[in-house]
Amino acid sequence: MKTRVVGDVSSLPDHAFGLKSLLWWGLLGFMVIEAMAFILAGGAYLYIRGQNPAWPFPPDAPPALTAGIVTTVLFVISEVVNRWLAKMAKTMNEQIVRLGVTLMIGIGFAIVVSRIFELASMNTRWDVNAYGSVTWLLLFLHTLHLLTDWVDTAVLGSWLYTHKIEPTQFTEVYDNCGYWSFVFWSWLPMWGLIYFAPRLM
Amino acid sequence: MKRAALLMALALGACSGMQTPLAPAADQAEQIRSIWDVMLWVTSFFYLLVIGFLAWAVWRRRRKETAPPRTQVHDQGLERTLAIWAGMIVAGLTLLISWSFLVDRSLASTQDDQALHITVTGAQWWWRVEYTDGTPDKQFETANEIHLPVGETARIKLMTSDVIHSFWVPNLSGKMDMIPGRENVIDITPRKIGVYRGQCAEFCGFQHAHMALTVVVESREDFNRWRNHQLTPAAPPASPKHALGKAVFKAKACSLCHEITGADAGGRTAPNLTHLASRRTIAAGTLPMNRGSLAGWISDPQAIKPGAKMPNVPMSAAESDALVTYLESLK
Amino acid sequence: MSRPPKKPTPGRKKPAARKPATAKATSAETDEAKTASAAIAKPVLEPAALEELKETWKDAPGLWGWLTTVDHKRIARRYIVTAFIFFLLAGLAAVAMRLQLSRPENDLISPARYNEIFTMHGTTMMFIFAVPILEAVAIYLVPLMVGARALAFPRLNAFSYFVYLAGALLLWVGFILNIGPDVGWFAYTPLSGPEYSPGHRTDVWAQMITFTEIAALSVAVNIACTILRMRAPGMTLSRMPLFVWVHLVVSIMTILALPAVMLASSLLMSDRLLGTHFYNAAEGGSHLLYQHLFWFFGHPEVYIIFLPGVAFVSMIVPTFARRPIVGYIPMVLSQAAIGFLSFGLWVHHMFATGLPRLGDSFYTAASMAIALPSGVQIFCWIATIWSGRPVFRTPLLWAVGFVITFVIGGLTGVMVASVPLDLQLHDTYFVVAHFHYVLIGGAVFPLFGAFAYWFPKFTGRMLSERLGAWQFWLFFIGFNVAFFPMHILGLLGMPRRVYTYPSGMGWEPYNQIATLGGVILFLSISLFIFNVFKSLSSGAKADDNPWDASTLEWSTPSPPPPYNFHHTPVVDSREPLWEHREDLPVMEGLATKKREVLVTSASEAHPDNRQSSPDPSIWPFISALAVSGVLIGTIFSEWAFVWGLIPLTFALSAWFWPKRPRAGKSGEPH
Amino acid sequence: MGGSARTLLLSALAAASLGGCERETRPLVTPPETGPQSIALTDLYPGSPAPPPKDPRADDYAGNAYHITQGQTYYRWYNCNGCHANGGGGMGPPLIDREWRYGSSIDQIYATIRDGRPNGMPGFEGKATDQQMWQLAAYVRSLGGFTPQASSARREAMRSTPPRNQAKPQEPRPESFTIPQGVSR
Repeated sequence: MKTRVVGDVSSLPDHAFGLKSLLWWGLLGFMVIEAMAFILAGGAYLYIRGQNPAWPFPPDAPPALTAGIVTTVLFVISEVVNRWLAKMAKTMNEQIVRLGVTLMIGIGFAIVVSRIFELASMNTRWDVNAYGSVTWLLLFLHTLHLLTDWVDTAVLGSWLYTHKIEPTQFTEVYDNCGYWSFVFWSWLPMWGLIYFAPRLM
Repeated sequence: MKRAALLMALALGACSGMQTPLAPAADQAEQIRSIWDVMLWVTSFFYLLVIGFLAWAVWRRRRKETAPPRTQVHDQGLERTLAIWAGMIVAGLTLLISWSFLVDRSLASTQDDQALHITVTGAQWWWRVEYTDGTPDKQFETANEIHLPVGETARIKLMTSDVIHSFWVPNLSGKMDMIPGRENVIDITPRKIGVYRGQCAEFCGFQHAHMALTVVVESREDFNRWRNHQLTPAAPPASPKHALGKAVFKAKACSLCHEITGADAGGRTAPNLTHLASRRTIAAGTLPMNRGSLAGWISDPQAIKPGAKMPNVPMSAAESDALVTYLESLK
Repeated sequence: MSRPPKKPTPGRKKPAARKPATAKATSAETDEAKTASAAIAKPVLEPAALEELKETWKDAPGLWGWLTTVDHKRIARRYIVTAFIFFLLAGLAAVAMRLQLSRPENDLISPARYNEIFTMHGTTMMFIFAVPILEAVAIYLVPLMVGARALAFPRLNAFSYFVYLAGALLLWVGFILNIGPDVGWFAYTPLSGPEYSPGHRTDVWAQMITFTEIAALSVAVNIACTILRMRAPGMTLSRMPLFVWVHLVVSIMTILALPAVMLASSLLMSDRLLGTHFYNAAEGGSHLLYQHLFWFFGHPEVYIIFLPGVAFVSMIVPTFARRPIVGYIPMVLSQAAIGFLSFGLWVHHMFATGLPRLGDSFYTAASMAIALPSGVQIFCWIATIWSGRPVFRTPLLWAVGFVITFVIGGLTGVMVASVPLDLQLHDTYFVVAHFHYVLIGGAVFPLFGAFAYWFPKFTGRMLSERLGAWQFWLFFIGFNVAFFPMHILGLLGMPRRVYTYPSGMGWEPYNQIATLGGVILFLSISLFIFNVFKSLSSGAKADDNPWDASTLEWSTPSPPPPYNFHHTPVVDSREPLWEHREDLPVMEGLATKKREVLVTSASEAHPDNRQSSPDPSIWPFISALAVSGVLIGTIFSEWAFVWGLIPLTFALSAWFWPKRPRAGKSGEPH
Repeated sequence: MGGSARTLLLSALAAASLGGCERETRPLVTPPETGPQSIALTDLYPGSPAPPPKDPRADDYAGNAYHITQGQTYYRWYNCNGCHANGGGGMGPPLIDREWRYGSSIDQIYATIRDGRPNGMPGFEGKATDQQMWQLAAYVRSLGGFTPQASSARREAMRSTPPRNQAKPQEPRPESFTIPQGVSR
């Protein structure tokens, strides 16, 4: 089919941050999928809570609070650093971005360690009763996301240190910060359900 | 008109109208039947409209060859018709939704405290029926057959001992699932005397197809006679052959699972056989109650219901003959 | 980009003033407008640039090329062929069921084997045929219809095919090795739970769900991003073809609905393998939790299957009625309404479980409300035919067949939406008839229409009209002969999923008629296969636009080159090819030396930036292998999940490892 | 794909189906009952050259998931849990530890169920059918953790045992000849 040229796009930039980049929308899609998984898992938790008179089941005690609080505090710190790193990624300054990503990997490691203590302080097993099952479900789901994004940041960091950083890679750092924020914001409702639902509901 | 639809359905099918929602014999099925008529009429009306419009559109300006496309179109007339069409749909739906809600409310409101209380527990591929009214000595258990007095509401509590089944006797009422961990209830107020057949309606394993039950609706007197008879223990063996049959029943694996009150065989995990011969069918509605099917079922149940939990109990022909004679005597 | 000023080209009637596309003029556009008006229609097709473009977008030859390709057309074609093969297998399973049910107390198939066969039929049709094949057609057409060179995430698309293939093979190889599932396509607990479903049969089913859902979700994200961010300049939301609108709605529904079934099947697997108690009523779990989670996905799923059928019909009817669709806005609104409403009515699958009756009647109202948007759509199609000059080729035959069949299914759907009536009709053959009318009528009829319509574009050959008509009539008659009697069977009290039935119930004649219908359907589909192979070898050559249709995919040669468009088309109306019969406006400037795609804004489709599109890579295939290893290993030992993550992390890291664009080529535009 | 790939695929399929999963087959038709046989409890048989042959039915029942689940049903129906509880033992000896006084192979457990044992184990011969006793033996053996992969199933009940693929496979101690001390340990 014959065509008629009416314009030229070669003058457009070849990278873009946030809303204008494809990868950001792809990550948003996967974040919505995982958010649905968290919402449904939380829904299942509350549904099973509704099915049973006592919560947790009499012999089990609610999970110990300390490890959960440590994790949440570390998460808040990581989110602050994360937002700062996202701003720095836009300035495309190599040194600061490399430093920021290393900082995130460090805090991420601390969160993973405190998560291990959380796993030990659940006071219930997953195969004892439905309460134990759903509590471990929520913690397992979030731990899966935490580990995925921490390993992802580690791999990204290792790449940043061994290559000259192109603008596209800065957008990838920016998008990864977006995903870490999702892991942070999804932790708060899970933290509420796991630690405070047995005490308050 | 109801008569016509029923006859049309029955004429098309064979003689049996004993398992169809189109031949209601109880209040519940009757009310549901009224919704079916309304639905049939309203949906058929809309369908004829759609097909008429489609036929007209297809026939109106048919072309053999491809005409050049028109891009300037003004469909104000069509868009007004669309608005009318949407209005008709909303009207039709409002009618159907409100009618369905009214019937649903009346169905759910048939609380009747002096109803006949029955508990039906579904098991993998048969129904345990317990009449729980009155003092314990007035309570008894039977299997795969329910007797109901005509004109009185029966409140059936539905439970299951293994997987999900669904209690469904279409002539009497809609179906209700039997789910572990839940107690569902269904009310039936039979109006017409007769024998109706129900079937499990939720897939429950190998023999989901052969998990039927019979519901006998009879007059109050017949029902009382039947109930009092069910309360009596099994008849003592009348002849040496019956005695041999009873001995075989107790010696072999039968008494491990089945119960015959009065013959000190007390297995609780399988259907109660105290008044087996008084029922119309055996093996959950699979075979008619007669000597031939009893002998066939006992010799090899896996051939008739592959996967059923009843094993092939090895016994000689004489033992089997005596056992069948004894079971036939358990009227 | 403001619309280029229209030069009244001689010899063509001046197009009537259409709603002027008001576009914000930014500084970058004003100078382009100046250059455009000065630009004479210079010869656009420099052979050198074309050669270079073909070289950049070429795949490696042979098997290595097959494994590493990221061309959305190649992946879509193999998706369609694979899904169609499993459609034939599931069809054979259906014929086997019909033969077993043709006579009462038939012992052709044992109950255990029959339960496996009907589970394989249902599971394959829903998870391995319907959703994948409809998404595959979208994968092929969406980039072409929106004027893009490739999908947003080409490697994710390759990954999704291999994961889908692994899931389909897991199920069918399991069936051949006699580990096939036998608890129905929705596997209610406790029958599918650890106590009543021994062995790994249900684990194979549950893990297959995880495979196909990962694939479907990846495709959904891919299509949604392509539609939102890569439309041709000027293709505002109100100028998108209805096909693209539907697949935007379907992708969002898929993203919101599929996690529910992944959660339901994963919790079932953990109940069976790890000993958790999600569905163990004795330890606080609940069987209704499984049903809620499953049907929260289940009902959107059947609309995810039906809406692409709407998309096909919405493209076929205007082309053959020779005029644009009647009521574009009502059509878009009703698609969105169906998508939104489908999440609010899943409980109508659970009316018989004894939930509170007042809640049920809310779901009755919601279920019946769906009849309004679909009623509007039906009206718009018929009105388009009514006010057009219809030409009856095979695609339009299928569209008319769709309307006749689907409306019956829709109306029986309204019937079973009423709580009391559903208590009589639920889980009977009436419901079997309903969902076959809605799924075969709603998706398979339009799918065959789409095959006939886009086959020339996919393969460059025309399907034979005579064979097409024969196939349609055989399918239409066979379908109604097979499935209409099932309405009566349901009304005569025959429950669903029974491997046999007693004689004397009045069911024999209808079952025999249904079996006869099944055989006719079998003939029709073999005729279709014969038609396809005959056309592939000796069919008439198809030019770019055999049906003189109006959307962008018909502006590319048949079959389209790997890069789809040399220059990105500019759109200024809903029917680009009918507006610009011979001089399609395009914008040049995308690189030819490296793979590049144009990213435009979401609502007004202003060009934003150019992004490099990934080159062919083996890592999606290896990542799919790693995912399959993890998931299949988990069936046999839960430690496989822990140790399997290591190779998976390695594969994914290698996939996302940013690679230098080919040395010396980055930067220059041409 | 070329012809070679297709033949490769078919041979893989054939090999896999040969190794196929006996675990998953469901023999719904009951095998004919063979008469009582003497089953070797120990390898020491004074006076006869070799212990009696192994019962052919042992392999059909040992790792089959369907039989194990049927055995699980009969374990509750025939009140085995009255003495053995859910396998942990009570009045009767535990079934999930490593002590198998009368042998841990499936035919030895079948012999125990069929003939009964001193100190209170009733004999089910004639009461339960042969197939049921074999299925019970298969279930008891899976309780002992000998067939983790055979059936990942478990009973969905209060305080039910963990799924059998979680049961630690116990390596039974060699059948040391222990003189039974008193009623039960």
